Amino acid sequence: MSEPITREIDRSQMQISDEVAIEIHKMNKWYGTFHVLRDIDLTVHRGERIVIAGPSGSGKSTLIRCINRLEEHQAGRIVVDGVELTSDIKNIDKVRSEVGMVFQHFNLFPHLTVLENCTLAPIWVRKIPRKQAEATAMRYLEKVKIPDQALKYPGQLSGGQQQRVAIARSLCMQPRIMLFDEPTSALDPEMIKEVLDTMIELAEEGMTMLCVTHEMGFAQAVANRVIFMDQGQIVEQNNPHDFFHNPRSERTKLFLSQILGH
Amino acid sequence: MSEPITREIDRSQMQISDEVAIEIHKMNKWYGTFHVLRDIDLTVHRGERIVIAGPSGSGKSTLIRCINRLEEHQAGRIVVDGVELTSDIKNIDKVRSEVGMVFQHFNLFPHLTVLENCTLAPIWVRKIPRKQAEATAMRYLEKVKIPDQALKYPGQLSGGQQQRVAIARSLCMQPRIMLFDEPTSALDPEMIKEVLDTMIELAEEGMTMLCVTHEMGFAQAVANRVIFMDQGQIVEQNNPHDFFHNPRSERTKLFLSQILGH
Amino acid sequence: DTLDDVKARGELNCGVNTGLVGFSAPDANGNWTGFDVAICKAVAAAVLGDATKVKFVPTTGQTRFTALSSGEVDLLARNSTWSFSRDTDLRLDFVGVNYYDGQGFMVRKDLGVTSAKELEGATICIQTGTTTELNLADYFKSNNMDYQPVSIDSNAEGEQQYMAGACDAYTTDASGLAATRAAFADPENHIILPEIISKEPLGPAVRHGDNNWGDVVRWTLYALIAAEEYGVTSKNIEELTKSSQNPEVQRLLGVTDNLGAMIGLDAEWAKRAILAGGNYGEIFAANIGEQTPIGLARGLNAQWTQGGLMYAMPFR
Amino acid sequence: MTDVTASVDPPFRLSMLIYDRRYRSLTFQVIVFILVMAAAWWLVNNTIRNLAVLGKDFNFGFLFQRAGYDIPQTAIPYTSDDTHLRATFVGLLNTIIISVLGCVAATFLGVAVGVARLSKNWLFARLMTVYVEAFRNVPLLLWILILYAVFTEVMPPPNAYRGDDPAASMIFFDNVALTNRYTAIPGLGMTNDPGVLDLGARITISWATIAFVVVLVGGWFIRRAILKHAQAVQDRTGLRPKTWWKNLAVMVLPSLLLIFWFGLHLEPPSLQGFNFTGGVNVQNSFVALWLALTLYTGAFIAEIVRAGILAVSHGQSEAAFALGLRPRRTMSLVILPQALRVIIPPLISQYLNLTKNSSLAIAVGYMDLRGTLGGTTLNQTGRELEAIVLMMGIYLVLSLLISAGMNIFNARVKLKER
Amino acid sequence: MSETHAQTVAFVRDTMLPPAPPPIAEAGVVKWLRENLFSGPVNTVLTLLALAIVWFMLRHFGDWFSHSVWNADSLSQCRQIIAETWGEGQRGACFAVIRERWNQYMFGFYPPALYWRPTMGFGLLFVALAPVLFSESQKIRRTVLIVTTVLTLWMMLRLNAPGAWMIFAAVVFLGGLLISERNVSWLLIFSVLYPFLGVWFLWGGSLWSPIMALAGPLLGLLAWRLVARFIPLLAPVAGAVVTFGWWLLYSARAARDAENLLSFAIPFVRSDQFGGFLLSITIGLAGIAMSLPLGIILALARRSDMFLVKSLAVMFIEFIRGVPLITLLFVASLLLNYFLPPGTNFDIILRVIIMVTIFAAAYMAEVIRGGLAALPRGQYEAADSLGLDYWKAQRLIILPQALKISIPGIVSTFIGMFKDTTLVTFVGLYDPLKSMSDAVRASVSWKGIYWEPYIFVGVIFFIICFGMSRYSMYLERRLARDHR
Ligand SMILES: Nc1ncnc2c1ncn2[C@@H]1O[C@H](COP(=O)(O)OP(=O)(O)OP(=O)(O)O)[C@@H](O)[C@H]1O
Ligand SMILES: Nc1ncnc2c1ncn2[C@@H]1O[C@H](COP(=O)(O)OP(=O)(O)OP(=O)(O)O)[C@@H](O)[C@H]1O
Ligand SMILES: NC(=O)CC[C@H](N)C(=O)O
Ligand SMILES: [Mg+2]
Ligand SMILES: [Mg+2]
Repeated sequence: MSEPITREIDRSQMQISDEVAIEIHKMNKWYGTFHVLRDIDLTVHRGERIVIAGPSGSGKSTLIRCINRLEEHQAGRIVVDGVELTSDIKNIDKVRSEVGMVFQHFNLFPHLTVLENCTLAPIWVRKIPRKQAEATAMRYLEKVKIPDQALKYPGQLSGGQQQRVAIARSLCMQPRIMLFDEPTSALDPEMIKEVLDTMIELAEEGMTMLCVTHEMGFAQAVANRVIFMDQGQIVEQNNPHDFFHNPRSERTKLFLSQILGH
Repeated sequence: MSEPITREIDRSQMQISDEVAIEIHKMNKWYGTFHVLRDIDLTVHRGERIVIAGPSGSGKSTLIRCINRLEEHQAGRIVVDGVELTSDIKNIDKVRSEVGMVFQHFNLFPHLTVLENCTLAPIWVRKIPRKQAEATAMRYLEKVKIPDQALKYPGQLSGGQQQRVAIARSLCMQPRIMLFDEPTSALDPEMIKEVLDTMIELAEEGMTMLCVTHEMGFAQAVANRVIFMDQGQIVEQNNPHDFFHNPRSERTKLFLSQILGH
Repeated sequence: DTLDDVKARGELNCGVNTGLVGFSAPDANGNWTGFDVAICKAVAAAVLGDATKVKFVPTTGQTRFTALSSGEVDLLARNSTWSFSRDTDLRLDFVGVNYYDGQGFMVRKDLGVTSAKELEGATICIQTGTTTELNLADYFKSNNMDYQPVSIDSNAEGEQQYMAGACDAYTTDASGLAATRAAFADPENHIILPEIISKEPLGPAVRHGDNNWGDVVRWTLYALIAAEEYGVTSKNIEELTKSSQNPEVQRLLGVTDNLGAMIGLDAEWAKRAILAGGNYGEIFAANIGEQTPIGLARGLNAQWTQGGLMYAMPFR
Repeated sequence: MTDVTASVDPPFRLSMLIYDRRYRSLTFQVIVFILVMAAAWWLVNNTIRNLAVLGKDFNFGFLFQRAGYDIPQTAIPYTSDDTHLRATFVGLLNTIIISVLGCVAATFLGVAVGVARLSKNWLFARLMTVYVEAFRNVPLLLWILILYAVFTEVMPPPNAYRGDDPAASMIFFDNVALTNRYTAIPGLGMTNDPGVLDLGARITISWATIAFVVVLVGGWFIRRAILKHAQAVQDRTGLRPKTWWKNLAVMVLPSLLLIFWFGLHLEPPSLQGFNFTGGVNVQNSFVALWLALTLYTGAFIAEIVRAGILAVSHGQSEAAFALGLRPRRTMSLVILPQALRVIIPPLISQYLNLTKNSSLAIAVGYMDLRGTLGGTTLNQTGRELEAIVLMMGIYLVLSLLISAGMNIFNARVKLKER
Repeated sequence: MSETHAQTVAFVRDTMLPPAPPPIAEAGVVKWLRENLFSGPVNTVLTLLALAIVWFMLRHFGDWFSHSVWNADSLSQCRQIIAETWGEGQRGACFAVIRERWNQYMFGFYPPALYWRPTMGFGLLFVALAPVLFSESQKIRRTVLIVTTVLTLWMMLRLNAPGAWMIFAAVVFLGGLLISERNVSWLLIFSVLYPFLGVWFLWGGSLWSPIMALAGPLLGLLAWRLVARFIPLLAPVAGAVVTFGWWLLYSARAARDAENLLSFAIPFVRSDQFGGFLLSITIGLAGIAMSLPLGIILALARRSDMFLVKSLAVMFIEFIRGVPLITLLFVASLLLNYFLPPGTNFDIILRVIIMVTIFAAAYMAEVIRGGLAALPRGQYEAADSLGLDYWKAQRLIILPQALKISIPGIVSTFIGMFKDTTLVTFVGLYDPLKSMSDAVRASVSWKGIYWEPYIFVGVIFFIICFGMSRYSMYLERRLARDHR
């Protein structure tokens, strides 16, 4: 499925600062009695682009959703941008407005136009005047190359266009971190490229990104680090080159042989 | 998108007779006031394999559906296998049992097994005894290489398999002409090949085929003639080689550059 | 013609009250008994020769006349009042009167009311679609009194409402009140007020213009009444058939003259009608008379010879 | 346009009536038409003959005769001297009143229960499920009868309130008496009565009522203006001014003023003679019917609401949360607008059902359209054909009005799709 | 890439962590309570509220239920038993009335000696339904059939059914069981015959009547076939005309003649003797059986592209849906005689069934129309392109799918209709709810009893309706699992 990434990313421009964006420490999570995430330790620096891979059910989505507090963790700490995630609503709000999230199934609001999708949160959460919010939204829509669809409804767009709107919608909140949960896996092949291109552009601008994806071309092109998860644990972390060409764990090898072999 | 066609077709074996299979003369069609097909003239000889290409909305599907009387034309004549298509039900029935059609979205009957899908029309339209119909169906299912799926339901098959069942279903009526409307465009890339292979095999056996497709590899490999349509008109007709390497009309050139360039 | 229809069908469809003890009520097995029911049975016996060939169609105050005019029933014997508009505008034919009645009120004793005039402001249960409903409105209006009507659909419902105290008084035909009260566990705690505010001649009805059939029903009724007048009972009827010297009795019982033929029946029609449940007096006594829990006195319904209004036209 | 040669159609032959697609449907329709017409003619002809046999005619003149019967609860003045037409109208008003009140109450109940069934509270959700299933799977008639029986059998009779040591006592500070006949509630008295507006036909409306309606409608428009203004301010500055107290003031203050102006006060009912007077006696038949319709329809509406909310995918709220929207805003900005599209059409058909079901009023003697026109009038005049035709016509018009409203709504909120 | 950063140093986990049990707050009763009942202030309030409601119910109705009496001859006796057992002034339920009037609630005024007939008819219904409702699972079918066989035969025995009929029933049951094991589709023949048999069992009379009625559709089919050979389009019309013509004009006469020739009759039971649940179920089943096909026809007509057919269907459906059922029942009982030739008078139950059927069919049509609309256009086109004609396409391709989609709606229409059978009380039939309970209360011994009959009838209705809705949910789930 993996389309070749057309544009080679210019990594020299991308700076990774020493500032820590996300810090996860000995985090554990259960669904009922099922132990989904086990002792997760992860530090993400500002400007890093991390790709998370792993077999289905290994807890990738859960991990990413914990960072956004869409799921609650039960043990350990998650600190996002200096704010620790507890049940404190204020903290959660703060974190959520710093962290953008893009879902597999886009989850656009079908009753609102593309523009309204993009301005909804800025207006109601950030309390930005409509005019200004719309201007920002248009800027991001231009960035994802669909300014002309602004007044259409999501149902009238193709999948690729919808996913780009979803990215624009997250960007409109001007987040400092972006989370992606398999953003391309629900798309037709010819649309995957559009979305990946948009993501690469984001990466080039130095956005901190965590991305669950099976697009290995993308991982090799933009990631600083690839994290491999299995059974709720981080099994291997490495830079993309070593990860793909020199995997150390048996599980990783097996996984890569399945993914790349086909 | 276009996967390379693996098997090069042996054109020498394919005979085109002088007999006319389909004759379309000054055919016009309107949707309301919208003129979809304009003065279509087309003669298809028995054994010919024609690929129809053209931009979206140019009327390709409409043309092919008129031949099967799924749409009614308003002016001009369409003669299929010596039978003129008028509003006369008997003629329509005759034509439909001579002409098989394969759709983009397969349109298999989800409540029937694969085998039942294939035997339904022979039993109810051709009044063939069930046993015999099943034997024929199995033969065609073998031909499309899925005899072992005969008792499954369409929903349990992959897209490529479903499309092959659709082809087998049409063949079970033992049609003399087959129409294909973008048979591969709803398929994942890895499944396209299976279906194209099946179609090539059919072509080798001398079936008269009209095929709307964007698979240019396929066109080059099997077509006797490529027809290019735009805005409801036939803009260019040529043999595949000339069509691709030496297009005459400007529009064809533009179209080819889009299709092949991407 | 209804007579032919009934004969052809072999069964009489008779419209009766949904349930008014003594007049018409089904028992646990669906067998109907009562004063009105007896009329139906007598007619069936006269016409079909079998008193059991009746299909009883329970009707409410609201549905009874429609049931009759739509042909669903051949005969309506449902304590219905003979009134001008019913006889004319509603296109019915009342063939006679089987019970001379009047509208009364029933109240609880502990209410302390002794006269209908004291019912100012009271809540009164009233069956819709009846003459009593109209009488009630007129009565209170002409006496310049107010009341709150509670519309009910059937006697059973009226009973329930009244017993629950949802209405202070229940009004309907005095006979119906007596029948209702008789069914109470504590009849002694309820009184029927002395005022009778209307005339309610109750009788069987047939469709207007259905004259032959009307004759059959009318003369069956008269046969019952006349039988009492001449002392013909279900006990002595066989004997009288043989021995009676009274020419009118002889005609009635078909011994001489064939009156039956004149109304399209055989000679013994009246005899069978009387045998079905006895003569008028027997029917009265068995269903609503003083020996029954309902305990109605003959009063106006005594024979004319006894000072009452029951007066059969001559059989001649 | 290009020149068009018409296809050479074969000349018309008789067999084309059957074999030609164009003519075939025509043939079929002609046959159907003839059959339907024949059936209609047959029915009408039978009716005419039957009427002739019975010596009846088809004539609505009876509507103008004196009705002669009383109606327990009327919205407009009515006496037994009025015509059947007015009685019919009284019945129609009663039907409309019970339907409207039923729809309003059932909507509130249904929405509350529908949301409650989705609650995370296991016990409460279960309880609501029990309610919904109990009402959906048992005939409405049973609930009407049971509730009516509850009122007539359980509540005390008015005279239980009598005496020095009454067996029953009024509730709400001696303002409301529940009896087995009616619920006596306080009436409204005015020290400064502005008089009434006479609409003719003895239908009057108090000027006070008109004043309240005007004030409330006006308040509603002002409230809209306030909201619009708030929206404008938000659009400009990003901050939404608080509006709830302004809204409250606009909606409530003028009414309060009017109350003082007219000297509006409650006049509690008191027991006089057999019954309570001075207030308003709401018949039990009405209350029981209303409760039964509300509870029954509410159960269906609850299911509709639940399904509507569930129809909005989980992803929608997650996306909203991820954008930082609070649950309440998520509900109002994202979930509800989408759920409503799913909810409203079946909701309206529940309104339709409720209106039609209100005809079961007959079971408890509430005099609605069926009770007056289709009941007493029909029976006293013996005009069953006319009365039933008229009654069905009126119900049909009511239903068509409701579904017309639904179609307009549907057309407006249709989601735009590709 | 800057290799200076610590985090880019590769990390490999060599030993996998085993799953650990969740913290206390995450498991067991505590967690359940915390999450489900007391997760927040609102939730806690709701829990307390719910508990209050339950407590209220128990307080007010608990004693009444727990003090029920099942054995008494009259209300006063029952009250006395309560007073004796639980003390003076105690309340209690007198379900004895149900016990005493059980037969009446079940059969109305049906002749007691013939109770076995409806019982047998109801039992055989399951044989007829087996190939329709339980067609997919051999196991369920076997269980259902064996249970009904045993139950029905046992009840027939208790109701003193004649031996010949016991043997007949046993043979049919066992035969049904056997066929269902072999090839269940053969049982469909019995399903087709059943309506006629069922009617005969219930009403009795001459066997020739159902046979002659059955001849109607058969002759219709014959006419269809014959005409189809020449004018296929008119064939359905011809079939319908012949069928109805036969029914209206000749069926009764033929039955009479045949009966005279060769008599085979069982005692006739009049419609007015029907009552109670026998009546409800008879009307309900007949309505269900007839409203589905009628609804399908209406739905197809409404989706037809023939203007006249479509507008007629729309008018009919909207008219029926626009008026209350009760007015239609009034038409059935009061007006129908106006519309029919003078002197015709046909059975009130039949009239009610027709009205209920029409009413349900209009709703059914809308449900099925929804199902039809949900089918992708491609299905129609595929059928067309294979050369299937309209009726074949509908029968083989479109309807099977559309009906499956519509199952929930269809079943809730059935449930609605079954509940609506209680309205027949307003046209003077003895429905179990109002008329029967009124009749019971009219008797001196049970005067003044309200709640028990209502509760009893309500419970029965609940069981049937709830059962139907659960069955439809099961069906839906199973069908969703198939073909995927
Ligand atoms: N709400 C939930 N309740 C219980 N178990 C859950 C829930 N959500 C997910 N799980 C389970 O948790 C495990 C991890 O799920 P998760 O969605 O994080 O996997 P994933 O790595 O994203 O897989 P995929 O590639 O399929 O998306 C799975 O086994 C899943 O079944
Ligand atoms: N039922 C219809 N009513 C009105 N217009 C239609 C209808 N079907 C198709 N059209 C219009 O007719 C034109 C030709 O449609 P057609 O489907 O034949 O195009 P196509 O060449 O097959 O395009 P594509 O490659 O997208 O399938 C389009 O502009 C389309 O919008
Ligand atoms: N109460 C009744 O059912 C009958 C009342 C009265 N005799 C009437 O004919 O209207
Ligand atoms: Mg996932
Ligand atoms: Mg196309």
